[in-house]
Amino acid sequence: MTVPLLNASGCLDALTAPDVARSLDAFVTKTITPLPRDGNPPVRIAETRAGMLNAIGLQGPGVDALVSDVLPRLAALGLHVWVSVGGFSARDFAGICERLDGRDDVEVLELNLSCPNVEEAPESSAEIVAACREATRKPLYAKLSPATWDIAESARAVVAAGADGLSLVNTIRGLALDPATLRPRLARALGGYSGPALKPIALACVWACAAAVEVPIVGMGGVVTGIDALELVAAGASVVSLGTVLFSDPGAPGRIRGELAAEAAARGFRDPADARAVARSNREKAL
Amino acid sequence: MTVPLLNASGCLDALTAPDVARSLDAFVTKTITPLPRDGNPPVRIAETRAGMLNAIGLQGPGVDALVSDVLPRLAALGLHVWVSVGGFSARDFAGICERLDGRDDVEVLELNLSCPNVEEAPESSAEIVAACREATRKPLYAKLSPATWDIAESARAVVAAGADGLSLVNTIRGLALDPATLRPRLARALGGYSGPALKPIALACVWACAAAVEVPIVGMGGVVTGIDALELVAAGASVVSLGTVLFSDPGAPGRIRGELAAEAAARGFRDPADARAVARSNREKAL
Amino acid sequence: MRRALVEVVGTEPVGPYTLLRVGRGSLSPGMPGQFFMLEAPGRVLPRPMSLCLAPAGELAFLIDPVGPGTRALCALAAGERLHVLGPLGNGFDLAVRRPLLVGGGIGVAPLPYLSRALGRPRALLGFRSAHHAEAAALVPGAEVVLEPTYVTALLPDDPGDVLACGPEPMLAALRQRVPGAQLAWEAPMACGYGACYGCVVEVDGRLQRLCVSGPVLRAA
Amino acid sequence: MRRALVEVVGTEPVGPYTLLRVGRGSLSPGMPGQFFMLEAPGRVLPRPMSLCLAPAGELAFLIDPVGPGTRALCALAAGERLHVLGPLGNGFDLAVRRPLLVGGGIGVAPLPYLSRALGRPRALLGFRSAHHAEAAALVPGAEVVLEPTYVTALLPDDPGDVLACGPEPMLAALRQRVPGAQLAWEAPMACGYGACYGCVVEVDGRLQRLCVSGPVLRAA
Ligand SMILES: Cc1cc2nc3c(=O)[nH]c(=O)nc-3n(C[C@H](O)[C@H](O)[C@H](O)COP(=O)(O)OP(=O)(O)OC[C@H]3O[C@@H](n4cnc5c(N)ncnc54)[C@H](O)[C@@H]3O)c2cc1C
Ligand SMILES: Cc1cc2nc3c(=O)[nH]c(=O)nc-3n(C[C@H](O)[C@H](O)[C@H](O)COP(=O)(O)OP(=O)(O)OC[C@H]3O[C@@H](n4cnc5c(N)ncnc54)[C@H](O)[C@@H]3O)c2cc1C
Ligand SMILES: Cc1cc2nc3c(=O)[nH]c(=O)nc-3n(C[C@H](O)[C@H](O)[C@H](O)COP(=O)(O)O)c2cc1C
Ligand SMILES: Cc1cc2nc3c(=O)[nH]c(=O)nc-3n(C[C@H](O)[C@H](O)[C@H](O)COP(=O)(O)O)c2cc1C
Ligand code: FES
Ligand code: FES
Repeated sequence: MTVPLLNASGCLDALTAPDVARSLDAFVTKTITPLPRDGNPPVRIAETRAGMLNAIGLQGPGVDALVSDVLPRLAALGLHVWVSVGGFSARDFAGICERLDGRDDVEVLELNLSCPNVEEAPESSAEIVAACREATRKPLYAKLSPATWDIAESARAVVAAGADGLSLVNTIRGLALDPATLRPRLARALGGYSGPALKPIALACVWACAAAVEVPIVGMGGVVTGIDALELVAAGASVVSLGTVLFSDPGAPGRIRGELAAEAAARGFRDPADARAVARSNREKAL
Repeated sequence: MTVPLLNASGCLDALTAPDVARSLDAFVTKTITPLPRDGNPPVRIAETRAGMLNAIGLQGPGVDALVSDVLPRLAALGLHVWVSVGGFSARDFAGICERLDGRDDVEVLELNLSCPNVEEAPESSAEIVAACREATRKPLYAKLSPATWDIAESARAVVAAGADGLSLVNTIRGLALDPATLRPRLARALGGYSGPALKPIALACVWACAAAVEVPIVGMGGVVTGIDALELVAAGASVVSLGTVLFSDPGAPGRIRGELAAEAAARGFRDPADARAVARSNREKAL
Repeated sequence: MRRALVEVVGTEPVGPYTLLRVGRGSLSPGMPGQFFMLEAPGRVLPRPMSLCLAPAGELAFLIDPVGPGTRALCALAAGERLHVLGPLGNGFDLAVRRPLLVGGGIGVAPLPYLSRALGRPRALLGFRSAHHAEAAALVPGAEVVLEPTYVTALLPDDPGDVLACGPEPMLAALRQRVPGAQLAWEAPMACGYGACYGCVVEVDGRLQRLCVSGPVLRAA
Repeated sequence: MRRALVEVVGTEPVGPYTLLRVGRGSLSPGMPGQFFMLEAPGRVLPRPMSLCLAPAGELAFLIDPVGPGTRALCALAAGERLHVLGPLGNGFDLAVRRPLLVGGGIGVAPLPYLSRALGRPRALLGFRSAHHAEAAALVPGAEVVLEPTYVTALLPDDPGDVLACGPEPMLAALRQRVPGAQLAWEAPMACGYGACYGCVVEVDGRLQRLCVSGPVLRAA
């Protein structure tokens, strides 16, 4: 038992960077939609003082090509595969889950209930999870947005609807203007804010959800070092995902795994995962 | 017509720093509650990489002492006064508004609908605004949280309920752990996240609300320089508030006013407020 | 309260601590026990530091590098510039008849300036190690104890007017033993001038801002 | 694709640009037109830079200080270290018979290395001012025009195999005039290796990642 490291969905393409994917404990696909999507027009990314914005808009080949083309190639790389599932209605989500239900080359389905860059499904997150629960017996992880007043409430609702785990957090909407022209730097103006600036928000969400539900939590948001990862574990995560950091350092999985082990040992843990016990005792003290 | 600068509620005490208060166009009180409050136990503040967390918990003298003691002293300083109103039910809010309705020494009531550090009122923001609207004819500004999936919807609701303006944004919940002990740095664990890291989130909220409603917006979140202030105006704000920056630089109002004028002029605006026109034309282009 | 952009004159190691000397600019050194907010390069918030010494035209701070802000301050080099705000808070009341200075660890920081203001009275200082105790050289005639002995062990039965700064357990012990002692406390501070309500401590059963009511408080 | 922590050998001003020379470490210089992601001190994301020159044991980049990342890179001093990832993307196809290099502004950056690889072919460079044109000295035998004249004005009727890098309007004009030209494009990039889908450009009517499909693309 230790802390598995994944990539955050949309932050790695195993087909262009197989070695990076293989350095992770499992590979999470970019969110897949029923049909192919071109995504948003460029400019799609902008850096901010302690983070970045993206408005990719779920560019991808659609589920047919995922199944016929991408999954076999991922399997050939020997990867454990999580598929991130997206859509614009509960039916969209459930359809993809059903499609992937029987496949041995997919281990977990992560439901992206929180992409800030596309229109929202009309159904609630819990309704989408319930529809997917009907469609598949695979483990379902609900990926939630930090843009909510009470994330513990959302967590309880999706777990009650059948989610086996939570992925916390997706990006939060942000805007950056070009200081010279005062025009938005992204073509679509608003984008999702990720990176170090998100870390305190992500920690708070993990902390609040770990107190509310018993399911495993994949923590992510601004991890750059092993200490960041250890803090997510101490807040309640069982698994840690790397997003923005992969852009500046494709060697991050190996580096962070080493740092995580060393930092955990320096604090007297036999295993980094043992830091989760700190989470529980801290919560009791703080509440 | 230019861009007035205020302090963000809770980020300045005019009685301990009268010169700083006088360097602003109006002074906003710390959120006042019906009864005196001690607030949360210390430790209440912690710095993060690009921001800070606070869990003050609305420490204050209560509305009676505000009326009998604080307001006369603020008036004696010659300040234009906005009172930030808080509470734990619509009745709390409306009671304070009614109490202050007749007073000449209060210009605007800002309704703090979004403090992340205290329990929430059971009513919706719109219900609280509606109750306050009944209680006073003074201008009502609704202060909203960025922790919501669709802030434009909240903006429409509070404006429909009678808000004359919006204050955007309050802090968003965050957590910081001590890297050595992995224990929360704040006694209450979670706190409100403010400072430069909040700026892209604040800009996005101002942008989205300016497109949704016609009322004036007080923009705040991570302003450190005149360019930050100009960006908020270009996103749709008419007034800019200074929060965290006042802690490191009590001279910020004068400095930022000068920088704002210079940066606006460098971009060909006669007046910084003219940058609001950019907001409108940008939105049309991006939508 | 004034804020000025001042230049680093130099830094000197003092045991594990660093003495940071900056040009005084338009700032007044204030009273012993008052403090300044020092801009910490690369950090969002400034850091509170007691004035340690006031050489002609300078302000000097003794800094313990315990975290990112203090480490950034200790790493400053001569010629670099930083914003300094102060003097802030309430210092020691110097109208005392039989002053006895007591300090522990980095709590020695305000004592060199205080000692000079009071005519070099007796001073008892406790440190964790001989290396830390090098800071005692800044306080004229100081008597030093090292852990595991605590400075309170040296305290005479009739200690006179105690003026102290040090870690919380030391101040708590002094508060018990010496009613009327003037104790300089610490708390995390964001602003240092009453704006943030971050620095509250319990005084007379109520949470009060240490930067406004203190940092020097009377033991009741 | 490799990532290494390399040391700055030195920086040299070249007109308004800076030539940043770093130790090569374990990195291969790759093909002309390929690029590297350079860690920009204090920034969250690295910055894409074409290889400009490959002196023995070194990599050299010509950098235009247009924003915070490039300014931080230009401010590096000898002895400082930074992470460099690369070589990345698809460079120029060197199997050309009658090469003609065309560059505009900072688009000159990949041409010095390309010129050497192709045996110093004819090169046409356009710049905004004589100061900017100092960068032409890096390309052997380059012919230079200054604005308001555009470099496309010098283009012979039968230009041969054009290999070009420069501002978008220049590349767009070349794409029209010279089918088959090899054009090195730019786009904001977060990762440089296909991970973020940030750098898409329209190629053959579809949005493709420039860092994977380019940066050198054939004019259709
Ligand atoms: C009025 C006043 C005067 C001070 N004078 C001096 C001085 O002369 N020399 C000096 O070295 N230090 C002094 N301090 C303490 C100093 O301000 C803190 O050590 C500093 O702010 C820590 O910042 P950091 O970023 O280095 O560490 P952080 O990361 O902020 O903290 C590191 C560790 O120190 C603890 N800590 C942080 N701030 C404080 C604090 N204010 N009090 C107690 N523990 C804290 C944290 O909990 C943590 O364990 C003073 C504090 C106050 C309030
Ligand atoms: C493959 C490739 C190779 C490159 N090679 C070089 C090189 O050799 N030398 C060099 O100086 N620059 C080169 N660039 C451009 C360089 O990467 C950008 O100028 C740099 O990233 C800007 O960062 P900044 O923080 O300084 O400015 P930012 O604040 O990021 O941007 C400043 C201004 O430049 C614009 N901008 C930002 N990035 C780009 C971009 N990639 N393309 C066009 N405009 C941009 C912004 O819109 C803004 O107007 C290359 C870009 C690519 C994609
Ligand atoms: C460029 C980019 C693309 C992303 N695409 C997706 C996506 O397709 N699906 C998804 O669930 N999250 C997506 N995310 C969000 C990340 O998975 C992650 O939740 C977020 O970036 C926070 O982690 P970080 O701070 O480590 O980047 C994307 C993030 C970035 C930066
Ligand atoms: C220490 C502190 C106390 C605050 N107290 C209040 C408060 O009492 N009422 C309120 O509406 N907002 C309060 N806020 C939020 C600020 O008014 C402001 O919305 C937020 O800090 C964002 O602005 P900034 O990034 O410029 O600080 C507080 C913020 C801080 C940092
Ligand atoms: S430090 Fe801000 S009120 Fe004391
Ligand atoms: S720069 Fe990330 S995919 Fe091209």
